[in-house]
Amino acid sequence: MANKTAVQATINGEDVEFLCEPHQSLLEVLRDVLRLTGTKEGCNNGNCGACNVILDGVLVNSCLVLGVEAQGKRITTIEGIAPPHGLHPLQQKFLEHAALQCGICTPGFIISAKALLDHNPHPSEHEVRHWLAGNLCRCTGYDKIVRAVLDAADVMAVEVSK
Amino acid sequence: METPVAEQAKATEVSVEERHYNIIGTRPIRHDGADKVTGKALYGADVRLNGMLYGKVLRSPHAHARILSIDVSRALALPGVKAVVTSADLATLDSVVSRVGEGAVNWRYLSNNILASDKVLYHGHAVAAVAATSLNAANEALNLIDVQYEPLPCVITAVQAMRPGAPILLQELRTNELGARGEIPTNIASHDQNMRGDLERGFAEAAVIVEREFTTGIVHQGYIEPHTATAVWGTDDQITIWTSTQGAHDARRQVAEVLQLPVSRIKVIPMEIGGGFGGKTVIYLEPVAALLSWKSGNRPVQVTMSRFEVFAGTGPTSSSVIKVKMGSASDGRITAAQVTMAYAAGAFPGSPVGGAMSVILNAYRMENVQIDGYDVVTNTPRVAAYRAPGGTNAAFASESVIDELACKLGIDPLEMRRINGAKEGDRRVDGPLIRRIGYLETVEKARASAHYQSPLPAPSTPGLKVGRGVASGWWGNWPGGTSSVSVIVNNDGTVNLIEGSTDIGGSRVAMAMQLAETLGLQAADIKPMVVDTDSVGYNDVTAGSRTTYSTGIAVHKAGLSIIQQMRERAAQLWDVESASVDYADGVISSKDNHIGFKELARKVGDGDGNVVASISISPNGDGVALATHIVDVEVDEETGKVQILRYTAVQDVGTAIHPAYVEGQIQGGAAQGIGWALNEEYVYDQQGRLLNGSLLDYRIPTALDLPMIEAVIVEVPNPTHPFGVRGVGEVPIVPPAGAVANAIANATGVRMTVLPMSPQHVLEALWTQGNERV
Amino acid sequence: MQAFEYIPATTVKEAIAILAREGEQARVLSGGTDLIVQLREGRRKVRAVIDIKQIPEVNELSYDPATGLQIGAAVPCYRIYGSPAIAAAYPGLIDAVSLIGGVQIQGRATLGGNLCNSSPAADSIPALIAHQASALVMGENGERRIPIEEFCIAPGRTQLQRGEILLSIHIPPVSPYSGGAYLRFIPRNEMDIAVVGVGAWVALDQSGTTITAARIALGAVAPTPLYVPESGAGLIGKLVSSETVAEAATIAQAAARPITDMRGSAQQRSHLVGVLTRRALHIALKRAGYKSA
Amino acid sequence: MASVWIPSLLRDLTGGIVEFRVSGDTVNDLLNTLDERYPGLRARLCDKDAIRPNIALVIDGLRCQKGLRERVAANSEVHFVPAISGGNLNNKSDLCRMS
Repeated sequence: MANKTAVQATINGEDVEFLCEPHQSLLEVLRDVLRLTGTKEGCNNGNCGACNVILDGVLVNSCLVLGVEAQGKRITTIEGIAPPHGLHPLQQKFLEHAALQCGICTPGFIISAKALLDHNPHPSEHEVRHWLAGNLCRCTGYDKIVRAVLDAADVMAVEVSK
Repeated sequence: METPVAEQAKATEVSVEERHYNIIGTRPIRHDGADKVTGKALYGADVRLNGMLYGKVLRSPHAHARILSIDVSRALALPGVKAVVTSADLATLDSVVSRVGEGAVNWRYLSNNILASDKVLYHGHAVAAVAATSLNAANEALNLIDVQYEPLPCVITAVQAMRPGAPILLQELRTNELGARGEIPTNIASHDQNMRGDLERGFAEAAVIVEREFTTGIVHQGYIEPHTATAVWGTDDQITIWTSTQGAHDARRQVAEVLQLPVSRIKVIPMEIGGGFGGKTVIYLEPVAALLSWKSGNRPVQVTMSRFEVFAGTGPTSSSVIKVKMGSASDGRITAAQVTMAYAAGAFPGSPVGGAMSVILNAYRMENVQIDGYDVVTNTPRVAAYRAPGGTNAAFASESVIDELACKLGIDPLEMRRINGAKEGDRRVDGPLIRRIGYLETVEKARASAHYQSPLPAPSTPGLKVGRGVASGWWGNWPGGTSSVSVIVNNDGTVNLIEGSTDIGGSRVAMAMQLAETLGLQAADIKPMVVDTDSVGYNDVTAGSRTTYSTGIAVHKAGLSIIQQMRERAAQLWDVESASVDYADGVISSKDNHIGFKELARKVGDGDGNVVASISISPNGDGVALATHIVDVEVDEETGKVQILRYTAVQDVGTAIHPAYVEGQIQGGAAQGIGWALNEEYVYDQQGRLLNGSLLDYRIPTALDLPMIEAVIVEVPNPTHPFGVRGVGEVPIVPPAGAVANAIANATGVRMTVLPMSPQHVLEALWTQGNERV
Repeated sequence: MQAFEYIPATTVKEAIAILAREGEQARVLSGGTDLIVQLREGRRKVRAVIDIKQIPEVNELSYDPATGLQIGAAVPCYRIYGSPAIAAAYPGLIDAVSLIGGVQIQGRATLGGNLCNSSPAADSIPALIAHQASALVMGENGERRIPIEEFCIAPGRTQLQRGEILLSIHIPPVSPYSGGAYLRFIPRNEMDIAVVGVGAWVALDQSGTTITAARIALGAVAPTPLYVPESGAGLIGKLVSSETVAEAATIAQAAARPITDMRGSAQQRSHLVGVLTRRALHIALKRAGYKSA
Repeated sequence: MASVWIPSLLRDLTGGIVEFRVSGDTVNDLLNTLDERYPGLRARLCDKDAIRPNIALVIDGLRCQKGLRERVAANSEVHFVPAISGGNLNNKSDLCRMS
């Protein structure tokens, strides 16, 4: 078995160093090495989005990234988007709109939605649906998720304009 | 003499007229919400224990084969491998059927499904499992297990399995006709029948008769969280299992039976569950993880399925073939209906054909009717429950035929349903009299909806065809089972609600709201928690749309007990007769005294004990749910692709406790039904190997495939529940396939008789029926 | 996942040396959206994975109206459609790169990887062929250019020789009155593998009514992405009309050699080739400036 | 007297009769009475002392859980309907043949 490599990365704003084997995915590293289990595994194949994280500002499936590729990268996971003592507007709106049922896909959706709003603060319903198409939810039929994201976008726009 | 049954029904009669609630009908934020949006909530696979080993399961590459030998020596020799198990580690169980959850389980078959013994019966059937210090080592070890197979011919569909001379899966199987056993080996596990009236006379009265045969593929629940189990077999022989299950007590009982241990030796700790839809009422990994822990010297072992294993190794729902012949008089009255339906159970008996036999026509008044249902074993995964098990395929068939009758008679499809729709006092096709239901109300609401009243939209591109379809659905729900709760009044005035009902989609808040309503408190004053099997009385699975109903009844009873105790405490405080103490909206009062719940709670407990209540109930009940859906589709006749343009789902929910989560259930059920209607199906090759076991090629709908789904709530309170609740979770998946098929017919003139109505199948239908369009 | 050695190469030379040494035992990693899945599922066995994302040359994305578009082998899709100039110049290419997987796949997936993975159903390849793109390949004995239509030789196998690496993909400058389009058919609206894909490119004369050049390429209807020269050739010199377009579609259909698999039947695919070729040509013609009467 | 509805597959035993008025306090009483008149009827519905798991007991439109012990009112209507899912009962004699 290959030797472990030391990797330095910035995860949710904190500099971390971890050891991982070349074949370990970033998802495995987050969940098993760093014990950040908020990032979920749904398919381990890039087809469901449950493991999505933001890597240097770009939305990726962490199951399709090697842990060793994280060297020198900035990574944002679901554990890293809420302000201290509070919730991110997306998290708040997911709660208010009942945009989750079982909740297993929710971290991936919130991360994807954050990446969307970071790059397009005023998405249309179609843009939201297109951007979230790589995130599968089996409980909600997406209706309340889409509404929560659109509502969060409005709230954040207001906060910005303040 | 009044019987308990009647009392039960009376005791909880709720009046039909509007009732005012303080909490019920509001939309508080769910108690477990913050943890779930911040990634803190712990699901089954999030368990991390010191020294934990990783388990993996070896699965059959064959659809049907005899196991000649299994050699695990090379796997055991691999560095890092700590244990290997096969069916040799399981006791051979008696072939006895017990009621489990909503259905029935043959313990021997359950055990053989968990680890195959003499034969593998489907591609993906578990054969052996290993535990190792790393996932890699575990996976490598699987390649070192040498299994010798003697491949056998396979049958994938019920039709193949029923053919004379078809390969037999289970040599001992005989057809069961309501207790009468057949003589010869067969794949037909059972035949059942519902019959009433005189078919011949009924069809003779008909002005129009439609007869069609429908076939549907295998579909999976598709929950996003793969099955997982973590177990520690303690050195004291106490077994602890962390898992995501729809019923911790049920899982404990199944593990106990499979391992032949008393339930007291097993503690199941339910983690948050990432979807179930019926599929997590059956155990697969739990006994395997426990045995691996035992054989590896009591180390914790976690076994988590890959997505392929979820598709190939766990229970989807039945493929089916359904023949429907229905006649109608010129006034639209259905005069006769004859149905023959065969449901594929997979490797072991137990398809939901029984449920299907009730769904298929129960929404309608039928005098002359015969339904024959067959449960057939096939070389595919043993089916598990899936949301209104058997209902979607059944309604696809019956709702298509009713729609075609309406078309032929020139009657509006909703009017056709109004003419024949069942109401209180009518008789179900399967016999019993119907109690209060809101079917006709859903039909009227659908008819009056903005959607139905609006004209069809113009095609997005010239040449595309648009159409509108409707369909209804009936589901009996499971108003029963056992529910247990404990309630503890904290001396800060908050209340702990301890329950055993798995919270899959927000039931904690629904339970808290029913207790808050009972006690006159706020939902936030209640702290609902789902606990392990040692910490609350027996509780049946969260399935059959039973939790808000049955556990809700238990919560209400516990609340009444708390109220009584608070009145007694107040009586002591004021030194008056407790009979003279009233309790209303969270205020306890007698003539000149009154005190709020919280204030009294603070005074309670110093020296005279806590206020607590524990309740366990097994209610006899009813809670039939009905829904009527409307869909607009756009069909590209050149590609066969169907786009959902607009969707409205009207449903009688009895009373909506938390409307947002009721809407969520309706929208989610409709979405799953749409996926089933359009693209979802297992694809097998000639050898019975599953080809599309991934979320790429098993196509569940994405956000881009669906419009907003308008959920219209109709509230006809259910008299057998203190707040009028009906189960809401299942029935929304029943109508979609029929509604979409009817919309396609409306758009193209072509009747679809196969699920899914994928582009390929729609194209083929357009090619074959193109010239005989109506 | 199987164990392997991870080598972050920093120069083309270094990558080539490893590829030459390891041969089939080494595989280049850029986006990883195919490779990592294949390694995990054991569909590919390798001893070394060479990450080329730190090599400057393969990260270059440059567009010059005079010389055309150069796409480094490690440039992810989102950078391509993220460039307004490129999006305006090559809408037919954008059709393809913006529908590979979902947004999170496009954050990693590269055209280079799509090409080297050599899937018959790869979305970008028919579009690249239609746009007359070529691959710049470097080996121990120097560079060579390979027309994209010749790059794939079998499912999962390409022209690349031992020790060769794909550096970049080049698309010629946009000629006036020309336009391209890529259409694929999938049962869902996203997150699917093409049942059929069609790339089309046309050039018109100055009047915008007569076709002077045309290229058609098909996906998922042969062991490799299929260039159908006769389909384009049939259009040259013809006045634009639905008849001429239909003829080209029929020729494309005749060239397709589809099979039946879990994603579609041969009959369905052959039918879809006709439909999509026609539709793709109409879009390409529109983009080329043809004004339908 | 309660009325007991005979499932269609058992009507061969009752000569086609669908509904019986039977007196008794429990489902068990009703079935025993019927079984005296139509021997074997009880065995078709019950496995030893319990209603077969693939049969749902419905009394006056209520799904009932106590099985044979369930009490009935004078005017009750008792039905045995197919349960959601089957599960197949093989009697023990199979085991000898199997093992």
